[in-house]
Amino acid sequence: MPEINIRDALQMGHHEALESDPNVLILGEDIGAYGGAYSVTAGLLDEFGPDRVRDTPISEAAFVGAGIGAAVGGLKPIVEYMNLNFALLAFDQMINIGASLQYMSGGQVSVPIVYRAPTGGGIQLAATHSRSYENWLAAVPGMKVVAPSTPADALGLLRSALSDPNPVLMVEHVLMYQRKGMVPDDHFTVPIGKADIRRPGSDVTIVSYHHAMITAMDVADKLAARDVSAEVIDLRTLRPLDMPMVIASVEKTNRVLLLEENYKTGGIMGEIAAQIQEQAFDYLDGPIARVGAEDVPHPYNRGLEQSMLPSADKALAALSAAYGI
Amino acid sequence: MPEINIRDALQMGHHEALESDPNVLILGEDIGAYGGAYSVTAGLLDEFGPDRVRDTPISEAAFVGAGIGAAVGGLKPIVEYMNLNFALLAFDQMINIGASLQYMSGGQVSVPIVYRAPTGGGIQLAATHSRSYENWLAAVPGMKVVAPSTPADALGLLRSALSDPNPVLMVEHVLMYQRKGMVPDDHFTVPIGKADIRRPGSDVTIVSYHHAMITAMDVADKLAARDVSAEVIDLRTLRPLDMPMVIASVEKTNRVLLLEENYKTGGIMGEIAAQIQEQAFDYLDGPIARVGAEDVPHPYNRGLEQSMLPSADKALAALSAAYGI
Amino acid sequence: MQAEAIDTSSKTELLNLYQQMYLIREFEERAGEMYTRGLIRGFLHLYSGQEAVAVGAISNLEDRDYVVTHYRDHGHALARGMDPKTAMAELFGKATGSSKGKGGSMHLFQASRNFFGGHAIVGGHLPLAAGLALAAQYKKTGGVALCFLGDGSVNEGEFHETMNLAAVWKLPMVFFLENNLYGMGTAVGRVHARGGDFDMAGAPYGLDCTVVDGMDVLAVREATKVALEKARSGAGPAYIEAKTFRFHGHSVADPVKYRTREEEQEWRTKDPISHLGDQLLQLDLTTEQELLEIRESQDEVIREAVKFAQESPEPTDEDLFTDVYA
Amino acid sequence: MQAEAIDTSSKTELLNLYQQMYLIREFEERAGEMYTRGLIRGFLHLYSGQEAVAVGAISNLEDRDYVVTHYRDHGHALARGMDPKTAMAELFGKATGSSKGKGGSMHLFQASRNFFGGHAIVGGHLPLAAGLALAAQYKKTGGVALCFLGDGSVNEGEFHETMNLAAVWKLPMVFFLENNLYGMGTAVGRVHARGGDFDMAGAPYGLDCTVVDGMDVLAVREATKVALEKARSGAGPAYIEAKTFRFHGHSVADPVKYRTREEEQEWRTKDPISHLGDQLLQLDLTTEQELLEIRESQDEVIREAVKFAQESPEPTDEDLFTDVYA
Ligand SMILES: Cc1ncc(C[n+]2csc(CCOP(=O)(O)OP(=O)(O)O)c2C)c(N)n1
Ligand SMILES: Cc1ncc(C[n+]2csc(CCOP(=O)(O)OP(=O)(O)O)c2C)c(N)n1
Ligand SMILES: [Mg+2]
Ligand SMILES: [Mg+2]
Repeated sequence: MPEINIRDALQMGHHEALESDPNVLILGEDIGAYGGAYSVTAGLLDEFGPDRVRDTPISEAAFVGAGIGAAVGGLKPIVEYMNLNFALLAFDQMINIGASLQYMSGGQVSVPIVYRAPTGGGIQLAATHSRSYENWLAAVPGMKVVAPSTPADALGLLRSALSDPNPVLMVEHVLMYQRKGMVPDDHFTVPIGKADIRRPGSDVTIVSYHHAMITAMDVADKLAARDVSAEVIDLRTLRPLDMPMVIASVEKTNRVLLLEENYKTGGIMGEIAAQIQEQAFDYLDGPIARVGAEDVPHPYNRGLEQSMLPSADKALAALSAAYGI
Repeated sequence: MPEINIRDALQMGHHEALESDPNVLILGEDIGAYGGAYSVTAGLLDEFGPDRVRDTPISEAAFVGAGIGAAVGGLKPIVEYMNLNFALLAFDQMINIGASLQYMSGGQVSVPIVYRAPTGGGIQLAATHSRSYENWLAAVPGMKVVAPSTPADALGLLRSALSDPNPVLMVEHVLMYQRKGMVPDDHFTVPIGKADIRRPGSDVTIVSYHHAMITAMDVADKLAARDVSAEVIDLRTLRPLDMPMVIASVEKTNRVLLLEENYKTGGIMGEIAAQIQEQAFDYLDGPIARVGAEDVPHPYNRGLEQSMLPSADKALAALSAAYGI
Repeated sequence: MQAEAIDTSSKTELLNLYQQMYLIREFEERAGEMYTRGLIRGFLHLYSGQEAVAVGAISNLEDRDYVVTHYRDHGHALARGMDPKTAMAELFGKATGSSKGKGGSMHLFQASRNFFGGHAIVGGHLPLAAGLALAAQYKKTGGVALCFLGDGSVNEGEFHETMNLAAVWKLPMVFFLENNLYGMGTAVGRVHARGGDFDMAGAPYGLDCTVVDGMDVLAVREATKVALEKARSGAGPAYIEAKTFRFHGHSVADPVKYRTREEEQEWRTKDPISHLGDQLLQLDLTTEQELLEIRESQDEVIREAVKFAQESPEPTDEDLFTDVYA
Repeated sequence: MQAEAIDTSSKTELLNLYQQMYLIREFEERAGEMYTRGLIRGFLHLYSGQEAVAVGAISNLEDRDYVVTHYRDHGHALARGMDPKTAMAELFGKATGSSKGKGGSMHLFQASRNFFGGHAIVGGHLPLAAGLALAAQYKKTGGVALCFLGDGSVNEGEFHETMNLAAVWKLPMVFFLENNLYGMGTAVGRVHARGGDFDMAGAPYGLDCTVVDGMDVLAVREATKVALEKARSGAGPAYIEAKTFRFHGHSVADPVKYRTREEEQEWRTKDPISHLGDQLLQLDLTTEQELLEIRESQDEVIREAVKFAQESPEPTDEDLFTDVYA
């Protein structure tokens, strides 16, 4: 397969799912006639018809909950949010029903649903449209959360999500859809719960995911120019976390930089920092460096928004403060 | 004043607010005729009438949003959730409107609202009614979050919340309403953002808040019996965090136990652990010990629920694993 | 329903309705007792008084149909065929309970009977029911989702969103509103725009409201039958409101200060169980003796259920971590 | 409204409506241009075509009244008296913008004019408007909250919840539905239970719907006047639907593949600005020359607004951390 972008990989994953499993259907706002806010579902309505590719009213609680019900009833729904920020309106559905039925029913009722949601800042949509919430949903027992940063991971994780009997949320960064990469030809999958070493290294471990991976790789390049060898880990899955891979790397490098787009305060990297120091305290040469978004609502202005988001400069400053590198 | 309990302290705070400020009104489900699910507002309808003590339809988004609008319009609303778990239905209102107007309007629009919500596990209400979400809301810029564990703090923080020009959420643990304590006679307040040392000590710092404070004090007692002197800090405010007080203590004791009722994974203590190791890395004798709820939906069965919640035994085990004490 | 209008062709069926209602009543009353004895905890919402609704409505269902309801769910679970032992054991939080003690009173489930809860967030279960209806429609099973809701649910956004979605997609679904005149301590008229007249609640979705006497099991059965036929035929969702009354407080802990003893007494005179009994006697379809035997047999069933629940083992600590994921 | 029915007593007022609509149109068209030139970013939702709604409705308001709307908010902001300079500067993200560049196109605010947004979550602003109405009612200011919403908002739960709350509390509030026939790429009839007939949407709350031609500024003005009077009198909320059309795509980035060019052309013939101009000419209240002068004066206003926005300074990094808390 030639290089394709993440949007294409996801579109392909949807197409193949609709084709191979008659119980797969897609629900969401403007996913049909409009082709999806980010074109992931473009063309699918024409090919598979309105029973399987369903435009929904703007009513997140209802269509997300209906997706959950459809899953309980034996279908395999993919529910697309137009933006993860709108998922707030269906948190009750996702948490108290989707993620809880299995437990509350004592194992009788599974919810094999896939939620997908564009998310992230950087395109000046301001406070209501730009926040990251995947860290919250990754804190909910019963949920799985994946966050691919390459086309292959997007496709491979989507396949795994589709064959998972549990609710899986895939978050897709709005700035990543055009991102290209090689995708294997065979029917590969990427397991949920496995991180990936994107770049091996020995001096410092950089842990990141999603769009922040671009910054992470940039930081690694800049460090390399200073003869510092960074190992870059792409988490890919936020629940369950692949802590063994992170810990193994930290035990080797003794230094850590955690990089995310969630607010720094209360982001997922605080949790990972806590786990690293719990599990590898004696291996640490200094405090774990951590960079996230500044703790303010996303501003509309481009310069302000860029200053608010994590950056390679901030990451390098954090590393230098922590380890003098 | 004689010893009173937290419910009474809160009731008093509401009463005094209604009496002294004609712009104060209370909104919520069954707060009037029924007197409130946990009786905090009992008697207020009779005394202040239905204009000021307003029973709302069961529609969290509407009445929370209306509270926000009333605040914008110059009133000082107190909005009671019957349970913090129902706040999920109004997260969009709290986050995208309540906490964001100030910023999105460039400083033109303040939202001086107080939200209050009973929360917490331990009374066998199972998965849909028992979760802690204050950690999430404490991760939202524009919000303030307080969590008193004594009657004096409940009253003092409520007063501060009422005079704060920003949205303030007060979470009240369902198991704490009957908890008694001394309350000063004068018109004291407890500042938002200040933690409190409940018990001074020198060997280990225990950081907690809310109902987990009871466990924290219990742990301190048990440690004292072994000649280990624990300093116990009650955070009281979750946003903004009083990290200076925590760090000062850690620099003295060199050991830390963090104790909360949120899920351990993704709780607020992960963030605090990350900040402690950032700010006081060289002072730590070993990994920060952390105890939260187990990562499962709250089970109904009493024994299971107790096993799921944090406990003194778990805390002691975590301390012993981290520091051999 | 007037006695004359009753179809007497199946005496067994009619007695069966009586038996089921009585079973539920006895289950609830004994559960209430167990709560005051501390053997059941958390919140316990009793269905006593409303039996005609669950029994009348669910008696029409086929196996392929779905039932979804809110936290006042024991009646629906039992009417749908849940074993009282399993149900009672769940209330006791025992390992033998329908959810192994993990769900409790508010979260009963029996997947094998297409009974999908038991949901404790007001209004939150409506979309789930729509999704089950969607599954039935999509797979062409001919099944219908029967969704019970309280008057309080009507004011939540999901009511509106789900009615709209169900109407747009013509889902095979019946919205069954149990209007028991109070949402917790709040009389419906105080928090509903039309003073608690819910008949227009379906108007924006083109749904007429069939209002039925919720104390009359045969009337409920008849109305639900029509609604189910509509939904099953592909004509889209139907909407029924039953006026009913809960004899006890909102939950067992509720001192019920917000309504008068007179109002309660008046509704007690409409007791759905004795009402049906009287009708059957009037029609000479049964005898006092036969009814007594039915009641005694059900008393025994519940006694056994309580005994089963009491004697069943608690879940163990290992159970804490199972069933989080499939 | 037929020309004959027009109250011609105030020529100035009528010309003022023309001027305001034209100002908005010119603002929008130039903003669209600036977007394609990359000077405005994020999402930009133009109001062109719908001017009669904001202008007609808001022209009735008093200072003490509140306005709340969704993200297609430039028209409402300008009609409420926001300086086009401040508005344009906000779209450019400049420090001189109404929100200092922090809110952007979707989040315009002007507290001094009781204009409280500009909200980008569909349906999310309705409770806020109800709360402002509550404040007005509570303080007895005599003010009314005029809340605009799109046809898409109707399907969200907040619509239902807020209508109910407003009706129960008899809030002085007007729900003004701008039905422009599409919610993003979705024709209203495809996602609304009654095929996009919103007239029954207020029925559960006892609210009649006044349907008005949204391309006719005088009709809108008249209908809103009546609704405001009702709300102001203490009789509770009112509900108006205007049928209108957005001439451009949902946002500037939308290729508009979901509707036909014919439909667009047909609506263009109903352009609210030329419609009013024609009426005024027909009634001899103005001349082509006078209208041209008005348009040219407004062109100049917008040119200056663009210049002001372009020349204004960017916010500085310090501004990032201000205004999070009061
Ligand atoms: C979203 C939400 N808000 C509030 C509650 C608390 N609550 C539980 S039951 C109830 C009353 C519901 O009344 P109704 O729907 O009429 O049902 P009934 O109890 O009368 O059967 C309330 C307010 C809840 N469980 N969920
Ligand atoms: C809760 C929520 N869901 C989805 C969106 C994405 N979205 C923005 S505008 C829009 C269409 C709204 O249409 P309508 O209400 O008719 O307003 P119009 O754009 O036609 O003025 C959608 C789906 C959103 N902003 N908020
Ligand atoms: Mg009720
Ligand atoms: Mg529209």
